[in-house]
Amino acid sequence: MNDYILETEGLGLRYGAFAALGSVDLKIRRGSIHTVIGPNGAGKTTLFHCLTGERKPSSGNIQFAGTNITSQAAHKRVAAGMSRSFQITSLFQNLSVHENLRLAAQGRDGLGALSFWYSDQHRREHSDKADEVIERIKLGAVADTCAGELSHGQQRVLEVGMALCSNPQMLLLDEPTSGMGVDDIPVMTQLIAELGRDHTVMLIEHNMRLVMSISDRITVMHQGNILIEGDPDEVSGDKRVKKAYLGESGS
Amino acid sequence: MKLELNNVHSYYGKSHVLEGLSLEVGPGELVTLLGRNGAGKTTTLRSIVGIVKPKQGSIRFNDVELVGKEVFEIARYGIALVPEHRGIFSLLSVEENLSIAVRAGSRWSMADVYQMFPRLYERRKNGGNELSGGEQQMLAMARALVNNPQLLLLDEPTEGLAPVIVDEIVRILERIRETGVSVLLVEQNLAVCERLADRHYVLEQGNIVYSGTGEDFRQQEIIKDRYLAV
Amino acid sequence: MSLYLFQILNGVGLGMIYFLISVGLTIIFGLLNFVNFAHGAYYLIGSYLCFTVVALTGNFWLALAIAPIAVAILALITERILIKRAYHLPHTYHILITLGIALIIQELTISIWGPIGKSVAVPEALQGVFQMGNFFYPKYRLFVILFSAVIAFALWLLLERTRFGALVRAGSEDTETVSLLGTHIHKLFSITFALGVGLAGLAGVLAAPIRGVHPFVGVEVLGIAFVVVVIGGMGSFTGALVGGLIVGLVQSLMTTIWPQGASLMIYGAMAFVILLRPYGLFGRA
Amino acid sequence: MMKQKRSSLLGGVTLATLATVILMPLLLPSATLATEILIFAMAALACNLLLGYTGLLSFGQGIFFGGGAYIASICMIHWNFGLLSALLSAMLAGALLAGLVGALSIRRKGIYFVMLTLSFSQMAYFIAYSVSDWTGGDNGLLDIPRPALTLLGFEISNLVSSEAFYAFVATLFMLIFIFARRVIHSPFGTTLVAIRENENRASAVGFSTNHFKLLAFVISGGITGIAGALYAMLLNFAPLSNIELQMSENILIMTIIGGTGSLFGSILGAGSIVLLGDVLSSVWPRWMILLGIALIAVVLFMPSGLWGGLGSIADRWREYRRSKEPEAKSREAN
Amino acid sequence: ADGITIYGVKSVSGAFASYGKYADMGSKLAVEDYGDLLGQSVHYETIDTEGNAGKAVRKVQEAISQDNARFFDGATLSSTALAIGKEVNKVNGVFITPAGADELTGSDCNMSTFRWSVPTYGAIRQTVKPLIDKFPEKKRWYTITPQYVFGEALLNNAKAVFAEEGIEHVGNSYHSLKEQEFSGYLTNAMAAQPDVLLLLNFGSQSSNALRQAVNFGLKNQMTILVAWSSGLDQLQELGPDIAEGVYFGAQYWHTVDTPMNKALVKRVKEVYGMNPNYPLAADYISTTVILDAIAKAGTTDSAAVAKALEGATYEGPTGSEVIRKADHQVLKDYYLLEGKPAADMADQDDYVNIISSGKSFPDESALTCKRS
Ligand SMILES: Nc1ncnc2c1ncn2[C@@H]1O[C@H](COP(=O)(O)OP(=O)(O)OP(=O)(O)O)[C@@H](O)[C@H]1O
Ligand SMILES: Nc1ncnc2c1ncn2[C@@H]1O[C@H](COP(=O)(O)OP(=O)(O)OP(=O)(O)O)[C@@H](O)[C@H]1O
Ligand SMILES: [Mg+2]
Ligand SMILES: [Mg+2]
Repeated sequence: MNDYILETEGLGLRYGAFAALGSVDLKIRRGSIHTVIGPNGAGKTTLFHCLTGERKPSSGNIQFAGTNITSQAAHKRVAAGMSRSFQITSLFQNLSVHENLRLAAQGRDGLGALSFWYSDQHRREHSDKADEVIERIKLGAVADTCAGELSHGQQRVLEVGMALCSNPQMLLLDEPTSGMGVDDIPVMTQLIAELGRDHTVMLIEHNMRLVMSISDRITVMHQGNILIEGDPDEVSGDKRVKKAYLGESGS
Repeated sequence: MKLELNNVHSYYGKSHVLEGLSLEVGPGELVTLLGRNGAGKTTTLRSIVGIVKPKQGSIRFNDVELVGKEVFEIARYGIALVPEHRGIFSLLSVEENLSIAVRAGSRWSMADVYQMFPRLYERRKNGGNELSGGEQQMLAMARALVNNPQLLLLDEPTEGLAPVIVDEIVRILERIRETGVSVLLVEQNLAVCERLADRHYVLEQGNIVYSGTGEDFRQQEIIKDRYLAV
Repeated sequence: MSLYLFQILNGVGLGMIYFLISVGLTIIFGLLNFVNFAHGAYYLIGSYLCFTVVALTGNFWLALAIAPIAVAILALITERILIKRAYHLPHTYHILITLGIALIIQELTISIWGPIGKSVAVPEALQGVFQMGNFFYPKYRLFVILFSAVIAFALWLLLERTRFGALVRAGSEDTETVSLLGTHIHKLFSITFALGVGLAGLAGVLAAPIRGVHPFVGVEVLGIAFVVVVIGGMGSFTGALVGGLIVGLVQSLMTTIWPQGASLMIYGAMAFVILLRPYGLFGRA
Repeated sequence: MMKQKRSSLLGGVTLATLATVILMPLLLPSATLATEILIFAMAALACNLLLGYTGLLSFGQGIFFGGGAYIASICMIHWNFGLLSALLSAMLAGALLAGLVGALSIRRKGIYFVMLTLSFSQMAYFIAYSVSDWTGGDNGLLDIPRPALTLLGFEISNLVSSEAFYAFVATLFMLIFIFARRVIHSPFGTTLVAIRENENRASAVGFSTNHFKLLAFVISGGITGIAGALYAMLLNFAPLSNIELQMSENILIMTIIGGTGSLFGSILGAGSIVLLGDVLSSVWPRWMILLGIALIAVVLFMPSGLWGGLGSIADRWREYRRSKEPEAKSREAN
Repeated sequence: ADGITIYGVKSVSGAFASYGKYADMGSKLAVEDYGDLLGQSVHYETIDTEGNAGKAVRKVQEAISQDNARFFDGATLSSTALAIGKEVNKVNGVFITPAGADELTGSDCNMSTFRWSVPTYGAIRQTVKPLIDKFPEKKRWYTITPQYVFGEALLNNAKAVFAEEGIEHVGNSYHSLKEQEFSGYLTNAMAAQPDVLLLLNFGSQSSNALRQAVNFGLKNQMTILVAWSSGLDQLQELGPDIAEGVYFGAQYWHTVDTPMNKALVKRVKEVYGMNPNYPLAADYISTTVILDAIAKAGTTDSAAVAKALEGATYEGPTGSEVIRKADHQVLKDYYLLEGKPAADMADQDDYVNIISSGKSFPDESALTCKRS
C-alpha cells in the first residue's frame, strides 16, 4: 500500500488573473498530522477548497487513497472518506446540536439517505454516532440547543465535531481553534492529537504553540506556493518562515 | 470621553446573558475584557452599540444615555465596533467598503489606512468575498478607523491572523492609543492583552469577577487559572 | 425598408418601455434584497393617476410630473407602515406581503375608478407619426424611448457613482454593520424603495397612452418586469437595460416569425438564459 | 428538541387530521365544498414538502395539478381508465412533469429558481391551450367522468353522490397525509431539512443535494397530480385555469398561510382560503381586499402561518396558566 | 326556501369584474321588476365565479344539491358557460347565457342550455358584409386573430364571406391568448397595405390593438373594424378620440329603437342612473325570459320550463326575438356601429351611429347540435 493517502501534483487555482494557488506538490503521509501554515491570503483555505471539491482546480491533479479525484464532486469525496471543517462557521443554524451531528453522520450514507419509506429512528447508528461525538467534544450540556444560539466558541467546537461524524479516513480542519477560548484550546489540541492516531489529519492553524506541539509535518505556504516543508524544528528555525510568517512573537 | 456601564442586564429571548454588569473605560485608556467562551463578552459590546437592547441598567457615553438609542445614533456619537464576524460587504470592493465608512474630518484617511495595511491596498479593487480571512479582519479594522471613533470596540481582532500580522495589529493598537482614542478590547490572546492593556476586566457568566490594572493582573495567577484556564 | 428592420426598431422601442417598467424592481431587489410583487400594482396606480390628472386638467405633462411623485410618496407610506417590517424575513414572505398589497391596490382601484378600463390620449404635441423616408414611427413612442434613455443615464450615475449607491448596496447585505458605521439604514431603504416604486409609477404614466389603463394590468406588468430583471440578472442595472431590450426584440421579431408563441417566447428566453447563466446575464451570485 | 421522542406515525397530529376530515362535511354547507378543501389541502401539503421542508419556492405546482387533471381525464375519456388507474396515471404524470421541471430548475438558486419554475408554468399553460384537441384549450375539457370505485371487480361505491366522493377523497387524503409524515421523518426528510438550513454544509457532509431536491420534487409532483385528477373528477371538468400561474400562486398562498413546515397547516391554509372566497365573495364583491389584508397580517403577525399562530397562542395560554399557578399557590399559603 | 329563485352566475369579483358587475345588476333588476310568479315570490341569488371556471362549477353543484337550484343565467366566460351547461343539464335545469362559444349551441348543446348572444357566424355576416357593401372599392382586407377556438371561428366565418364577396384576404396575424402588445402585428398589417383592418379579438385585447393601431396612424391609412366589441362599456373605455371613424360590431346598443329597449333604458336610468350596456341588457332579458317561461309552463318543473322556452317568441331589447328549437339559439339582431367625432355626440354615451343591423344565423340544416 502507498504510504501517502493524499498527493497533489502541480495543483493550481486562478481567480481571473490572480493565482490563489500557483503550483502545489503536496504529499500527506497516512496517519500523520500535517499542518499547513502561512500568512493570511497565502492560499491555505483555497488549497482545502480544491482538495475537498468545493472548487475545481484550474490545473494539476489530486490523488486520494490511490484514485484520482481531481474532478470528483464534493459529496463523493465524503463517501470516500474525506471530511472537512470550515474556517467560517457553517452549521444548520436552526437545528439542535444533536441533529447537526446526526445529519453529518447520515451524510456518510450518501444516496442511501434518499430512502423516504422508513423512519430515521431506524438508523440508530447515526444518532449513536452523534452522541459519541457530543461526548468527545464536550457539548453535552447544549445537545438540545439550536446551533445558532451557541456562543461563537461553541460553534467552532461543533464545526469540528461535524467533520468527525462521517467516520473519515482523513480530516481537513481549517483553523479549528479560531475564536476558541484559551481554556478550550488544550482540549482541542488533545482532541486533534488523539484523532491523529487513527486518522490522517490535515490542519490549517495560526496557533503556533498548538502547531509545534502536535504536527508531524508542516508545510509553509506563501503567495499560493509552498515555501518549505519539514518537521516542526526545521520549520521554526527557517529564516524565510520567520520573515514571512512568524515574526518576532511567534518564535 | 468616558464610557460607563452600570448594572446592565441583557437577554437573548429568555436567556439572561448579562446579569448586572458594570464597567468603565476612561479617556485614552485601553481596557480588555476577558473571559471564557460564552461568558458574555460579545454581548457586552453588542449592548454598548445598541444591537442588543439592555432591559435594565444604564450605559452612558460622555454623559449621554445610550440605552434606547438606535445603532446608527450611537455610532454617530463616536463609537465603532469591529464585530466578531467582521461584517465585510462582499458585494462591495475593498475600496467601497472603506469609502462608505469615511466620516468627514476623520483622523484617519483612506490613504492612512492603506499605509497601515499595505495588503489591503494591493487588493483594493477586489470584492469583499474575495478576501482571505485575515484580509477581512484587516479591512474591518481599517473601516472602523476611517469612521473616526472616539471609542473603538474590538471583538477578538487577532482571531485567525498570522503571528506577523498579530504583531502588526498590536503595533497599530499602540498607535491608535497614542492618538487618544479609547479602546475596549475583547481578546483571547493573553499575551497580546498583557502587552497592551492599562486595565483588565474578567467576565464570568455575565458578571465582572475581577478588575484591575495591568500590573495587578500579571500577578493574579488564581484568577487566570480559574476564569481563563491558563 | 425591410420588415425585419422595422421590427428591430420597434423591438428597441418596446424594450425601453420594458426597461422602465423593470428597473425599479431590480433596484429594489438588488439593493434591498426585497422581492416586490406589488411592483405592477404601483404601476397601476401611476397609470390611473395619470388618467385622473389628464381628465381634470387635460395636461399630460402635469401628470408626468405629479403621478410618479405621488406614487413614490404612497410607496414611502406603505414602506414605513408595512414593508419595512418584512425586510428581515425570507423572500417567501416578501412575496406574500406584496401580493397582499397588490390585491388591495387592485381592488381599491376598481372601487374608485370602476371595473372598466380607461384611455389616456397621447399629448397634443406628440400625436401622429414621425416620418423620415420610408421610416415612420409614432412620435409618442419615440418620445418614450428618448425619455427612458435619459432616465437610464441619470439612474446609472446615481447608483454606480455616488456614495448613496454604495451605501445601499452594502445595506442589502448586512444592515447591522451599515448601522454600526453611523448610517440611518432605514431611511436609506425607504428612499430607495420609494425611488424604485416611483419609477414603476413613471412607467405607468408613460405607458398609459399606449396600453390604456385597466385594473388588471398589474399582473401582466409584473410578469414582464420579472422576466426582464431575471434575464439581465437580479439587481443589475445594466441587466435591466439589456434584459428589457432583449425581451422587446424577442417579442417584436416573434410577431413575424412565430406570432402564436410571441408571449411564450419571452418566458422561453428567460428559461434559456437562466439555464445557461445561473445568475442572468449581468447578475452576481 | 429533535431528540425528543416524536409522536408516532399514527398519533397526535394524524388523529387531529382524521378528526378534522370527519367533522368537515358536517360543519360545512356542502360536501362538495369540503371535497374542494381537501383537494387543495392535498396540493398544499405537496407544496409544503418543497417549500416548508426543502426550502424550494416553486411556482410550478400548477403544472403538476393541471397535468394530473388532464392526464387522468384523457385516460378516462379516451381509454376508459377506471378510477384507480386514472389516479395512478395522474400521479405518474405529476411525478414525471415534476421530475422534468425539477431536473432543469434545482441547480438554480433563490429567485432564479423561482423564476425558472414560473417560466415552465407559463410554457405548460401555453402547451395546454395549444393542444386543444386533447385539453379543450380555452374552453376547458368537458364531460369528464367520475368512475365508480371498484376493487378486484367488486364495485364498492359508484361515487355519484357528493358525500360518497367526499368519503373517497378523504380516505385518499388520510393515506397521503400519513405517507407525507413518514417522508418527513425519514432519513430523506431530515436531509431535506438540512438542505433547507444550509445547502453548502449539507453537501460538505456528503449529501448530493440535487438528488434529494429532485426526489422531493417528484414526490410533491405525484401528490399534486393526484389532487388535480380528483379536482377534475369533482367538477367533471378541467378548466385551463388549472394549469395557469394563478393556480400555482393559490397553492403557494394556501401553503404559506397555513404554515410552512407543518403538514396540518396545509389543511388550515387550504380551508381558510377556499372558505374565505366562498363566504365573502357573495357578501362583498371587493372581498379580495380582505384576502390582501389577511396575507399582510400573516406576514406581520403570524410568520409561521395559522398553525404556528395557533401554537403560539397555545404557548401563551400555557404560560399564562403557569404564571397564575404560583400566584394561586402563594395565596393558598397565606 | 319558499318561492322561485333564479341563480345568476356572475364574475362579480376577479378578473372579469367589469362584466359581472353589470350582468348582476341586470338580473337583479329583472327579478325585482317581475313581481310574483305562480303565486310565489321570486328571488335572485348571485353565484360569484371569482373569475374562475372551476369555482363556478363547484358553486353551481352546491346550489343544485343543497338548495335545489334549477334556474340559472349568466356566465361570461365560454369555459364557465359550457361546464355549467353540463351541470345544469344533469338535473334537467334551465340555463341561459350570453357567452361567446359557438359550442354552446353547437357540439356541446343540450336540453338545458340556451344562448342569447349571436354566434360568430352572425357577428361576421352582420359586420363584414355591410362594410363591404358600403365600401365596394376596398378589396384588400387584413385580419388579426387570437389563436384559439373562438378566434378561429370568427376567422373562418370571415374567410367564407371574403370568398363569397370576392375580397382579397391579404394576410392574417395570429396572436396568443394573453398578448397585450400589438405593435408587431400592426407592423405586419401595414406591410401588407390593406384597405380594411379587421380585428377579431375582443375585450382588453381588442382595445389595446385598436389603441395602438391609432397610435401608429393606421386610422388614416385604412378602415378599421372591430367585429366583436362589447358595446358601450368598451367605447367608454376607449373614448371618442380613438373610436371616431372606427367600425364596431355589437350585440346590443342602448339607442336601439324598440319598445322593450326604450322601457329598459328608462328603467335602468331610473334605478342605476346610467344607460344599460350589453352585460346588463343581456342578463336582464335572460332572466326575464326564464321567468316568462315558468309562467307559460305554469310550473316550476324545470324540464317543462325548458320545453316552454323552445320556439318561444318574445319582445326583447333588439326587437322581436325567437328561441330556435333546434339548437336553443336566440335569433336576434346584431349591429354595426360607427364611432362619431366627439363634437357630434349628443350625450356622453352617444359614441356611435348604428350603420346597420340584422339577423344572420346558420341554416338549421347546417347545425352541429345533436340532442338526444
Ligand atoms: N473568489 C475569489 N476571487 C478572487 N480572489 C479570491 C477569491 N477567494 C479568495 N481569493 C484570494 O485568494 C487568496 C488566498 O485566499 P485563502 O482564503 O486561501 O487564504 P488563506 O491562506 O486561507 O488565508 P487566511 O489565513 O487569512 O484564512 C487571498 O488573497 C484571497 O483574496
Ligand atoms: N443570538 C443568540 N441567541 C441566543 N443566545 C445567544 C445568542 N448569542 C449568544 N448567545 C448566548 O449568550 C451567551 C454569551 O454569548 P457571547 O457571544 O456574548 O459570549 P462570548 O463571551 O463572546 O463568547 P466567545 O468567546 O465564544 O465569543 C452564550 O451562552 C451564548 O450561548
Ligand atoms: Mg483561510
Ligand atoms: Mg464572542
